[in-house]
Amino acid sequence: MILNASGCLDALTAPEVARELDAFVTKTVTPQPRGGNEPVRIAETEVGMLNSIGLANPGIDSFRQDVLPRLAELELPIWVSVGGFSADDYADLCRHLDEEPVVEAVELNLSCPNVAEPVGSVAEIVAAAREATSKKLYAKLSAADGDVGSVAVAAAKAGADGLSLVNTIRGLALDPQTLAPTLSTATGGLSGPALRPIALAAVFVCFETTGLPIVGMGGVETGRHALQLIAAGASVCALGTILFSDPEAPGRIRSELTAEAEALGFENPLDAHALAHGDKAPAPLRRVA
Amino acid sequence: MILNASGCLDALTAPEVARELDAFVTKTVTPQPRGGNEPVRIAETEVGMLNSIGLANPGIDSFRQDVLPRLAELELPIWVSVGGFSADDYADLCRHLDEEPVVEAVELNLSCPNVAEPVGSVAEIVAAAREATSKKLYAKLSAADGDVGSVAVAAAKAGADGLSLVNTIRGLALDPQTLAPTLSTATGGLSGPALRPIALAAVFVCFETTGLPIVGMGGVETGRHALQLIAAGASVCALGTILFSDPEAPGRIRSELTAEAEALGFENPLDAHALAHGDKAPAPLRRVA
Amino acid sequence: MRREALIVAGVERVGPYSLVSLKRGSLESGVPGQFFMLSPPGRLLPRPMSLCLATRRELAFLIDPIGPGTRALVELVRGQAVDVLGPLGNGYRLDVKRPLLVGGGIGVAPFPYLSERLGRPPAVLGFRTSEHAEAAALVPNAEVAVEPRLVTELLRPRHDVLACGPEPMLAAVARLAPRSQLAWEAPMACGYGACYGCAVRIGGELKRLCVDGPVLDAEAA
Amino acid sequence: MRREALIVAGVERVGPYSLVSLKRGSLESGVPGQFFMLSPPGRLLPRPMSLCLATRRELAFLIDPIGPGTRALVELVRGQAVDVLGPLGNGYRLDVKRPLLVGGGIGVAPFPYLSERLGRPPAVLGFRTSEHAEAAALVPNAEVAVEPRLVTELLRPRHDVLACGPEPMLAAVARLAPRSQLAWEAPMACGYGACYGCAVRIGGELKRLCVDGPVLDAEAA
Ligand SMILES: Cc1cc2nc3c(=O)[nH]c(=O)nc-3n(C[C@H](O)[C@H](O)[C@H](O)COP(=O)(O)OP(=O)(O)OC[C@H]3O[C@@H](n4cnc5c(N)ncnc54)[C@H](O)[C@@H]3O)c2cc1C
Ligand SMILES: Cc1cc2nc3c(=O)[nH]c(=O)nc-3n(C[C@H](O)[C@H](O)[C@H](O)COP(=O)(O)OP(=O)(O)OC[C@H]3O[C@@H](n4cnc5c(N)ncnc54)[C@H](O)[C@@H]3O)c2cc1C
Ligand SMILES: Cc1cc2nc3c(=O)[nH]c(=O)nc-3n(C[C@H](O)[C@H](O)[C@H](O)COP(=O)(O)O)c2cc1C
Ligand SMILES: Cc1cc2nc3c(=O)[nH]c(=O)nc-3n(C[C@H](O)[C@H](O)[C@H](O)COP(=O)(O)O)c2cc1C
Ligand code: FES
Ligand code: FES
Repeated sequence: MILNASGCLDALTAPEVARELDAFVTKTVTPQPRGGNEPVRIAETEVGMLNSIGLANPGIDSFRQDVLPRLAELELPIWVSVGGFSADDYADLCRHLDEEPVVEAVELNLSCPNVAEPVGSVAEIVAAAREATSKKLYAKLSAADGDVGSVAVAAAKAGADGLSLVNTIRGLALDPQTLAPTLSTATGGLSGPALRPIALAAVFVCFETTGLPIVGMGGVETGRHALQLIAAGASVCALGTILFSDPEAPGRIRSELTAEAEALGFENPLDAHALAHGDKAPAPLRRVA
Repeated sequence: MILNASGCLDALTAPEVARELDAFVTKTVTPQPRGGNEPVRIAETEVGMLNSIGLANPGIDSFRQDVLPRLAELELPIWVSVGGFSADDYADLCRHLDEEPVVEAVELNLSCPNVAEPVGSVAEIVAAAREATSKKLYAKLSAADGDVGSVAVAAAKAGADGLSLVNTIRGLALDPQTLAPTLSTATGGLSGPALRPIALAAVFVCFETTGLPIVGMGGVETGRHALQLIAAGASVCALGTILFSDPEAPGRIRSELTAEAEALGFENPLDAHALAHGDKAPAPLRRVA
Repeated sequence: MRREALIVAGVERVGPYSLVSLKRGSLESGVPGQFFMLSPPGRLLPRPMSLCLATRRELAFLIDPIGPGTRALVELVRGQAVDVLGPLGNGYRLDVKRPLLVGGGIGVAPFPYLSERLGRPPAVLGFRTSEHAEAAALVPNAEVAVEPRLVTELLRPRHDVLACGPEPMLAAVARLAPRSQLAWEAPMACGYGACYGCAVRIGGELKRLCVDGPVLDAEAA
Repeated sequence: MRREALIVAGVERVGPYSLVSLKRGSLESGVPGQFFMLSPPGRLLPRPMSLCLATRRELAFLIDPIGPGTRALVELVRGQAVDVLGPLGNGYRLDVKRPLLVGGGIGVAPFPYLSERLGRPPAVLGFRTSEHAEAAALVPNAEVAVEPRLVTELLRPRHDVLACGPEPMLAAVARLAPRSQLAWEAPMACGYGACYGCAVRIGGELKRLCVDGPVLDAEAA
């Protein structure tokens, strides 16, 4: 299964790209509208890109009123990513979305690179969200959140149905001439190739500690990268930065994934699921559905 | 000033490389001898390398008896990296080293990628080490330790004289054929190019929060990379992974650094120190010496 | 929005710029002022480029090598393939009565194609040096100002201005000719509305230049 | 330990392997069984390679393209430069009376140079296929076994064995000829003792193969 990574596709400006996905994940929606950070918001480095979009979004009310109905027309499963600044924010957002039949799952963005979330508050937020909705709940974590395996356990215990791994890690780029930060916010979130081994490790470790279904992402550019995430424990892959240079990536990576899996003797890519764990079964907090 | 990164050079097998440095940093020494992890211990990825050496070292007693005297013959300032599993371990190690006049500084390795250290324990360890020695104390942190800016503040408040940033981040590589982990320990520490923007951000943020002297490292391969770390707030640069492919890197990067700085109009590379912060002075917990 | 690997037909120096011609494949040329995302070899992100010239067989881009991406593009050689996505964004409205093209520096890039489509209207072009001014040869009926002279000194009254150039120039043009159409720039990661990286203030709000621009009415910006 | 950018003089196919010849520059050839770290273009880490042939003007390496690093090395072309560090580690002791070279697969790589230095002693070489066995032509006085026949079947009594090959072969040789010298392999990041990546168990302890090996007495390993 292939999704987009939150914040890396607008299904309304590029419906033909969204239609190649198994589900569309929205950019993170917050309680209030946000214009986002001042430009410059993006920078390219030698190993990935930086962004400091700052969760630009219309806010939950206008999202429900204007955006969601138009997304519904695409007839794709919709996952809504939500973000806030307190457990109450998340609970509110989830209550809103619980009323929207078109929403298939809610992804809790617990890892905006500019707000580090200690384990305690991850548990609290997930629990509050769990109270507020019966939709599938995915907790999105960053590999920079300390010991991600333990944070994942906290999310699982608080009622998350799955994990989305990984969000960006804080990075910095300086102008080669002035040595001033390129981004208006100085630091931003690093995505793309640099995240690849980090994402693989996070998926591996969190699958080991929780056994939850995992949406794996971070630097996926080819079917081989996707297959490796699946082997590490992901059951779904999400595409982020690659969509910027290759909007045809969903279809391409889907067929590469099948071909790679077949070349290694698997009928289906998911037959390679968790293969990297060998015989070591993950602690069976919950098993993959 | 150019150092090696801990664990990335043995001055006894390569004294000619060590002599190009302004100070030699030892591999992390622990209370007891450690053979280290089983092979395979290293893997190359597209964006960096992974290692799971496992702190192989002879232990503090044999280090003092056999290694330190031979290092002393190099007539280089010696920084000793120490690691343990409790604040007491660190205090013990520091007490040992406090008796060694040849040791110029102690680097507290608080960030082995397999042991996440919560803020609380960083403060506790640094405080215990501070009690035990009057040597210069550098706290070495990882960008994966949660909010590194706050961890740095905790280290500063507990008495660290400086920071070493950054250690590796946990990563995973899978064999392309078997999809099994390449390293015997499955995950390992990611170093090299992928760390570059992450290290820059950590240096930038920790300089902002503490104003402490910083040894910057992470993917430095050229004088330009070194200059960027200096602009972000480092006063010293350390070379890790680059030493494996280019043992002549210390001399090369030193001259590139001077040339780069001159091309931008600085007489001395350190004239670019903290330039990326513009007029925003760091919170003056302590100022750079 | 189509994407295709196009073959480099040739690269020609034009002063400090390079004109990179690509075999057209099946891509549309779009409206002048629209842009394409070109993927420089070895770089993570594609770079936005205005279409400079369109013939039946080729699409050509005038590129100023100012950084790693543009340098990689001007170092392309005949026969190499380069991924191209487009046309993207909103181009110039062509329903104008007395067009005047006003350009500065690499901002002249969209003008050869625009001029062709508008029947070769007059153009006034500003450049930093006479070397840069060599690019004026690509634009018919052009009058040239080289610094310290400014292109705004050549503006003519009662014309429909279509402008492209550096921000200070566009700001000056907007003041002098409030009904002009201006083509803006912003760093872009995707070019098709996916990343929200290209935000600029339009009418006080941060909007995506790639979908709401890059050509905007002077009054809107 | 010296490092130099050497120029590729030529690359020649030898069955599935390639013999990569480099202009020698000012590097020493060292003792047979010592190795060099070669930096494949585009890869982060250098790769250890035994010296295969040394002439006054060239150093040559026999390379099996099994992964990204070795593939990049065999794709080098004449005139390209490649960074080379060495010679490194401990080679074979040459003070042997009745030498017999025992090699398997790409393990024959150090033998042409070793054979030269020992006055062309007899060699027994094992290969997976007759294609691979083409490499035997580089080793004088060689007898060849192709699978399913094993090179250990060709071992001769009362010889001083100098061996190089895959681990199972070395283990078998160590059992049959306990006083032999064996050249081992391990993944290496640096080749000069800096990384502790090349650890192998030697006499029960984890030691760095690059400084304590790669050639070890069978009894030590
Ligand atoms: C719609 C559109 C059309 C364009 N058409 C052309 C064209 O036809 N020909 C052409 O040469 N260029 C054009 N550009 C600009 C071009 O896209 C940038 O110069 C290029 O992306 C820079 O990439 P780089 O890697 O070479 O340099 P970078 O390293 O990205 O930038 C080098 C320097 O230029 C600055 N810079 C980068 N991008 C921009 C920008 N968009 N605006 C202002 N400053 C910037 C950076 O801050 C930095 O200081 C266009 C831009 C847009 C948005
Ligand atoms: C001292 C020494 C001398 C050597 N001399 C030669 C030589 O003359 N010619 C030659 O072709 N090769 C030689 N090798 C082996 C060569 O260094 C490796 O094949 C190479 O590093 C693999 O790099 P890669 O990127 O191509 O493949 P990788 O992707 O690194 O490896 C591909 C596959 O081979 C396995 N592998 C990698 N390295 C080794 C190893 N050292 N031992 C066993 N399996 C390994 C990996 O696990 C993987 O399955 C030598 C190794 C050593 C330590
Ligand atoms: C421009 C940009 C915007 C993003 N916005 C969001 C967001 O709104 N919410 C979120 O959870 N993640 C966001 N992310 C993170 C991605 O969803 C993804 O976790 C990350 O980019 C790693 O995947 P990649 O390496 O494939 O890009 C954003 C990433 C980028 C590059
Ligand atoms: C092989 C290897 C061994 C390392 N051993 C140690 C160690 O013993 N102690 C320590 O603090 N850091 C250790 N590190 C981390 C480095 O000191 C450094 O923080 C990191 O590699 C980032 O720098 P680089 O990208 O330049 O390699 C090791 C790194 C590598 C690659
Ligand atoms: S460039 Fe990505 S949204 Fe405009
Ligand atoms: S290869 Fe680095 S220590 Fe041996």
